[in-house]
This record gives sequence, C-alpha cells and structure tokens, in this order.
Amino acid sequence: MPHDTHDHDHDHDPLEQGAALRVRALEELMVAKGLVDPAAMDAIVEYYETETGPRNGAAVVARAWSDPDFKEWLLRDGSAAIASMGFTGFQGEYMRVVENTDTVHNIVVCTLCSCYPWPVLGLPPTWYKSPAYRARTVREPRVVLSEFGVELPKEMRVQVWDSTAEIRYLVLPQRPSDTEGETPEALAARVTRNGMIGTARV
Amino acid sequence: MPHDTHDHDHDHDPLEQGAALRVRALEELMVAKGLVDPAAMDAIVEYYETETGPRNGAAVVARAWSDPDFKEWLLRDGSAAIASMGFTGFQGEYMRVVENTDTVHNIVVCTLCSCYPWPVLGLPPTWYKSPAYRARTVREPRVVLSEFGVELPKEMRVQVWDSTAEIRYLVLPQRPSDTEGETPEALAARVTRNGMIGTARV
Amino acid sequence: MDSIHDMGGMQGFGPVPVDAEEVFAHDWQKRAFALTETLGWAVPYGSDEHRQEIERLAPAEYLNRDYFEKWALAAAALARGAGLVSADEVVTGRKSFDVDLAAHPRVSAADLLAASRAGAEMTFPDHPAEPCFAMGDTVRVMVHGPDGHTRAPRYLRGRLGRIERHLGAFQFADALAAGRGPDPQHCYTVIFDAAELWGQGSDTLCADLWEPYLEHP
Amino acid sequence: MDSIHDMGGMQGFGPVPVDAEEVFAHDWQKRAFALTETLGWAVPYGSDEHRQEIERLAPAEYLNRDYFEKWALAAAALARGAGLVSADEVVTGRKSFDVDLAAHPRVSAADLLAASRAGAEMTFPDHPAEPCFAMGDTVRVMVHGPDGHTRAPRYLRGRLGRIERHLGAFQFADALAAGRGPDPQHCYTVIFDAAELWGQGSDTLCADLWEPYLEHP
Repeated sequence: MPHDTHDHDHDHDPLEQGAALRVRALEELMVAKGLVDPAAMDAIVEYYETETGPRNGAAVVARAWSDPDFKEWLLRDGSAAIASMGFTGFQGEYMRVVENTDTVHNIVVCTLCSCYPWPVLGLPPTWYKSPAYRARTVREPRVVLSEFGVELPKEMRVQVWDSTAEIRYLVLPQRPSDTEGETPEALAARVTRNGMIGTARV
Repeated sequence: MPHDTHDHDHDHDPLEQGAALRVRALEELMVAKGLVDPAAMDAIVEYYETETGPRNGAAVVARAWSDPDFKEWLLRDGSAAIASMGFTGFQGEYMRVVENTDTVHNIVVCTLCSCYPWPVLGLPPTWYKSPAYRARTVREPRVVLSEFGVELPKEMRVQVWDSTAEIRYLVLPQRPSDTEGETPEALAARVTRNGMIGTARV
Repeated sequence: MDSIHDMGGMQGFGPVPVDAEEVFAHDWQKRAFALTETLGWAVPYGSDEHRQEIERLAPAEYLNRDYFEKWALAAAALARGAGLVSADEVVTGRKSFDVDLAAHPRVSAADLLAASRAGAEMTFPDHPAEPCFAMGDTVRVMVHGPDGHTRAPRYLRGRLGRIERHLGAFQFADALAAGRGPDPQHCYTVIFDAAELWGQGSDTLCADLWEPYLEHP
Repeated sequence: MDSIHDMGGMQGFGPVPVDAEEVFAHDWQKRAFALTETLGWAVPYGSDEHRQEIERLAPAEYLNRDYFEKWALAAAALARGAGLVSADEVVTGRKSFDVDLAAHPRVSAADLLAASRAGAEMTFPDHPAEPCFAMGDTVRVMVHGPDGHTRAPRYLRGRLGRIERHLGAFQFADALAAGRGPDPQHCYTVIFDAAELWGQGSDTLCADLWEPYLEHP
C-alpha cells in the first residue's frame, strides 16, 4: 500500500523540530514586543498541569456515587454542582454531566476543534485531538469504542455528544458493583479519564 | 496569516524530487519484473500527447456550428457523433455534449477524481485536477467562473455537471456572432479548451 | 467555513491513536499553548477568533501541522491582523517596531490565573427574544454553510433532529469570530438519530446548535 | 469511502490555479501516467480499483502528493496486492523474485494503443431488470455511505433531485472496486437545485448516479 510502504514525508523530526523553532521564535518575538509576560506563560502551564486534570473529575464522580443528593444536583445543574467543589474556569463554565446507565453509554467528542472540559479533566490527550477520533466518533462510535477495548451490547444505545457550542460534557460512569462501602477517595481512584470521556467503562 | 507567512513545507522541490525518484524506481522495478514494456509506456505517452487534445474537441464544435444536422446528432447522441469523426477511446466511450445557450451556461467538473473526456480534450490540465476546482465548482460555480474571468448575467442559469459515473461531458459553446461564413477550420481555431470545459466563453 | 477542520463523518483517517494519552509530547507545545493563552489578552482575541484563524489554514497544512503549532501560528496571525507584529517579524522572530502597550497591555501571571480560574461569562439571561423552538420540536439544520466561522458541522446540514434541551441565550460564535460582537442567540441541544445522519444504526447523537442554524422543517 | 478525495463542496482550498494549464509539469509525471496505463494490463486492474487505491491514501498524503505520483503509487499498490511485487521491492526499486508472466502478460505497445483507441465497453443493453425510476421522478440520494469505493459524493447524500435522463445499465463502480464483478445497474443523470444542496442560489447541478444510490423519497 502506498501509505505504508512510502513513509509519510511530513511526520518526521524535521517538521517537528521546525515547529519547535517557529514557536520559540514567536515566543521570543512576543516577549520582546512586550505583548507577553514569560512569567504568565510559566504560570499558566503550571496551573493546567498541576491544578486541573482527571483527578478533579474523578472527585466529582466519586462524590456523585457516594451522595445521591449531590448526584441529583450534578445531573440537574452540572455547572453549579461542579463549581461547588471548586472546579471552575475556562472551558468549564457550562457543564453538563451525562450519566451512563444499563441502557445508555455516553461518549464525548468535538468534531470541529477539540473542546474539552478543562477544569475537571485538564487539557485533552493527543488521541482526543486526532482526526481519527474527531471524524469517526460521530459516525461509527461503536467501532471507535472497540478500538479502546470497549464492546457494548447491541441493546445498549450509544449517545454521542458533539461539543459544538459552549457546553462541555462529563460522563458519569456507572458505579462498579464491587465497591460497596468504599470511601469517596477509594472510589475516585477507580475513575479514569477515558471513563469520563466515554472511551472506557469504569 | 499562518498560511502565507509560514511557507508550506511540503510543496518544495525536495518532495517533487522524491516523487520523481520514486516513480523512476517503480518503473525500473516493473520493467525488470517484466510486467511493463517500456516501448508501450513511450507509445501511450506519445499517443495522448499527439493524437488527443483540445483540437479534436474544437473540430467537433466547429462542425456542429457549421452543420445543423450534425449538431442535432451530436446533442442527441454525443458518443456516436463524436466517434464518427474518429475520436474514440478510453474516457470517451459515453459522451454527452451540453449546449450553452442564451439562458444556460454549462461547466464540467469531477469532484471525486478528475474524470475528463480524453479523446476530445486530451488529458486534463493541472487546474482541472486541483482541489480548489474540484471542491468549489459544485458549490460556487459563479465564483470559480469569475476567477477564470467569466462573469455571467444573473438571469443565466449555471448548469454544473459532476462526472460521477461513466459519462464524460463536452460543452458546446455558443457560436460567436462575428463568424458568419467562416470555414470549419477557422471556426475551430476560435474554440478553446476552457470553452469546452465551461470555464471560458468562446 | 466548511474546511478540513469540519471533519465529523470523514473517513480515511485510520485507527484512533488510543495510546497517545499525553497532553504534551514536547516542551515546546506547552510554550505554544501558553503563548496562545497569554497573547489573547494583549491583542486581544477570544476562542472563536482563534479557532477561525486555525480553520483558515490550507487543508494540507491543517492536517500536517502539530495541534499546538497551529495554536501558536493562529495566535501570531491574530497579532499580525491587529497590526502588532509584521509578517517580517513573524518570519524572522526579530522585533522591528514598538507597539502601544498602553492600548495592548500584556496580562500578568496573577490576572491570567484569576481569569482562568473564574472562566468567562457567555450567557445572556435577560435576552429579550423568545426562543423559537420548544422541547421536542422537530428541527432541520440549515443547509446553508456560511463563508465565515460557524459551529454547525457539515454532517448535520439539512438533517432532522429534535430539541432535547433549551440552553438559554449564548454569545454567538459566528458573530464573535466575524467581529460583530456577542449577538446573543438561543442555543439548544438537538438530538439526532444515527439513521438520519448515516442511513443506518440505532444510536443517537446530540449537538449544541444556535437558533440561526435551525429551522422548522 | 468518504475520505478526502470526496471534496465536492469543501471550502478552504483557496483560488483555482487558473494559469496551471499544463497537462504534465515534469517528465516523470508522463512516466507515472504511462506506468499506470500499462501495468493495469499485467496485474490486471481497472479504473475503479485504481481510483479506490488512491482514495485509500491517508488524507494528509492525498493532499500533499502529486496527482501523478498518486497514480503510480496506487498502481504499485495494486501490483503488490496481486502478489506481483513485494513491499520491499517497492521500497528499494530492486527486483527480488520472478513472477509468472504467462499469467500476468505485459501489454505490447500495439495492443495498448489499439485498446486506448477503442475504449472499453461498460454498458449492458440486455440487462433484464426494469429501471426503478422514470424521467422526472423525484429521488433522494441514499444517506448511507458505504465503507468501500463509491461514486455517490457526500454533498449529495440525503438530497432531493429529479431524474433528468436514464443512461442505461452500466457496470457498477462500487462492485468492480470491491472485486464483485460488473454487477450491472441502471444509471441516471439526476438534476439538483443549488438551493437544495447549499441553501441558496438558483443554479443547477447534475450528477450521474447508479440506481443503488437512489431511493423514492
């Protein structure tokens, strides 16, 4: 096949190195111009790397599994319930939490760019931004899920959420059956990022 | 803009040279394997370069302009009328000739690849194969036409032909009004390739 | 604009790289991300303008360039569009003129963090217009694809769905990207049957669509 | 398969390169063309299989590679698929094993020219099935996009048109590319209003569509 015998000329290091150089030159230019403060750049990277991430979402999920009133609130008004736990900010202003059940499995995508709920999940992983995931999830979600190792019974409906406007989605997985009496901390440890996107069962 | 300040890394000579080397290696391999006769390769290039081309189509058009019976036949059964002039072969087996009138302008495209009536027009020009032409002609034919310098009155309907199956299309332009009494040879000299694709008026 | 970024439903991209779990594969990607986030204050630009700029890349470039490089290139293009940097500066990376920093103040670390934590307000609870659609209404997504930035993906154009939720009035991405301000519009979650979209299947899909994208069928 | 080759209606490709009037810009493109035309006899393969192979290129490759290079790569891929060359041979360009030339005879210059002049027979005048549609019938293009090669472009899926002409029974591209033989099907010219396709305009568009692509609305 042409696409495997002839290597793609453009994915190799030279292009990536070129990108690195171009980005560095842009940063230096914008700093020299006074338009950007390097300290702000450092701070924002550190913020997203340390203060956001899937453990925030896992805490939300674990609490919903542990506290029926919170779960009800979370499903009714995701933005407020999540904000009450301190997870607020860009790309998480308008949150909707969608619950997996015995009959429905939810999966989240953004076909047009890569919208993602930053406060509760951090920045998206590379696969979420890939053309394959963006293109195929809306058309053949079950095939995509099978590539993640998830096989769903035919009777279960797959509900795809394409994040085309300002709402950001978080999947509330089903609580595993063998977790009775576990603390919210122990429950949170079971929750995976993919589980909250919908590309894994928990 | 990123697309004009940062040159596209992939359109430069290295890639084109790589293509040339790859094609040469493939030819040598296939010849060494005995699957391809270099003389046949030479012959087929020469054939398409010398025996096909827009002058064939121009002869068809000029005859239609000169001979009402032929024109009637050409519009009714393009394949037979064109074959009667000796213009037959691959990508010209099933011809339909579409006539420009005071109220309709025809333009031909192939969105899925670059189907084109080889016997009467030769192989297609680069622009016909460009993504811009293939993508845009079906959606905004008037904008495409304006890039070719053709501005049509609003009242004139543009009829786009997307060559999605085995029919190949040839546009029969309107005979210029200042050509009374001209010989078919003189008329043929007025007919342009773009005029028979529909991206020019004649 | 229905360019390559609008890839929902396209085939040919191969398997999902399910093992590519990292957020950043290279340190320079962090810088590109941070540059985009900070530069947006000085220029200024918002997400919709930034997305639009990425979408303006030629399709071959869009597919070949790294995700974060595109972010940085789009940010630089917006700075250039605002007259704050020249094409030559962007190419060379060397400053050749000063800008009016009083009109284009850079954001401090503290302000940027505070804003990132607070988020943006994008709704208009007092929007005077009544919503045109109600829960359960059947709607058709407009067939027309505008030339500018839009958030109605092509795979939904002309398709029938049902209003699943009224989300309220939100700033309108098309208007913001076009420089027409927030132009608040009601926004809805619309649910579609897979069979309506792809001719087969019994799964469902929801998308969030502003009112100008929808019509009564 | 609805990959990048199905680009009808896509935006973002910029202006048409109207001055690029040449057929071949480089001599090697002539060789690539000729290689494709000749190799098709020995392998053998037809246009539909060859198109399908090009369509299988990754979208980024499809947009970046030269038109004729894609032709040659697809031809080589078909030879490889037939077991006549190995992946290693294609990469190195050096022969490592012999093939049965009696089963895969190369075409002579004379035979190739004669065939090129004669053309192919693609119709089945005695096809027993009655056409399902008549002149003027309103038809809807199927929404379903098959995974294999198909000639129903995505911009027509689900849209309403009218039968403009019955073309007769033709070999069916989808079947040929899938190795199912000619599987003759009635084919029609279908006319669409621009407003139906793009939500605006009063121009018209015709496409030629095989019967399995069409349904009564």
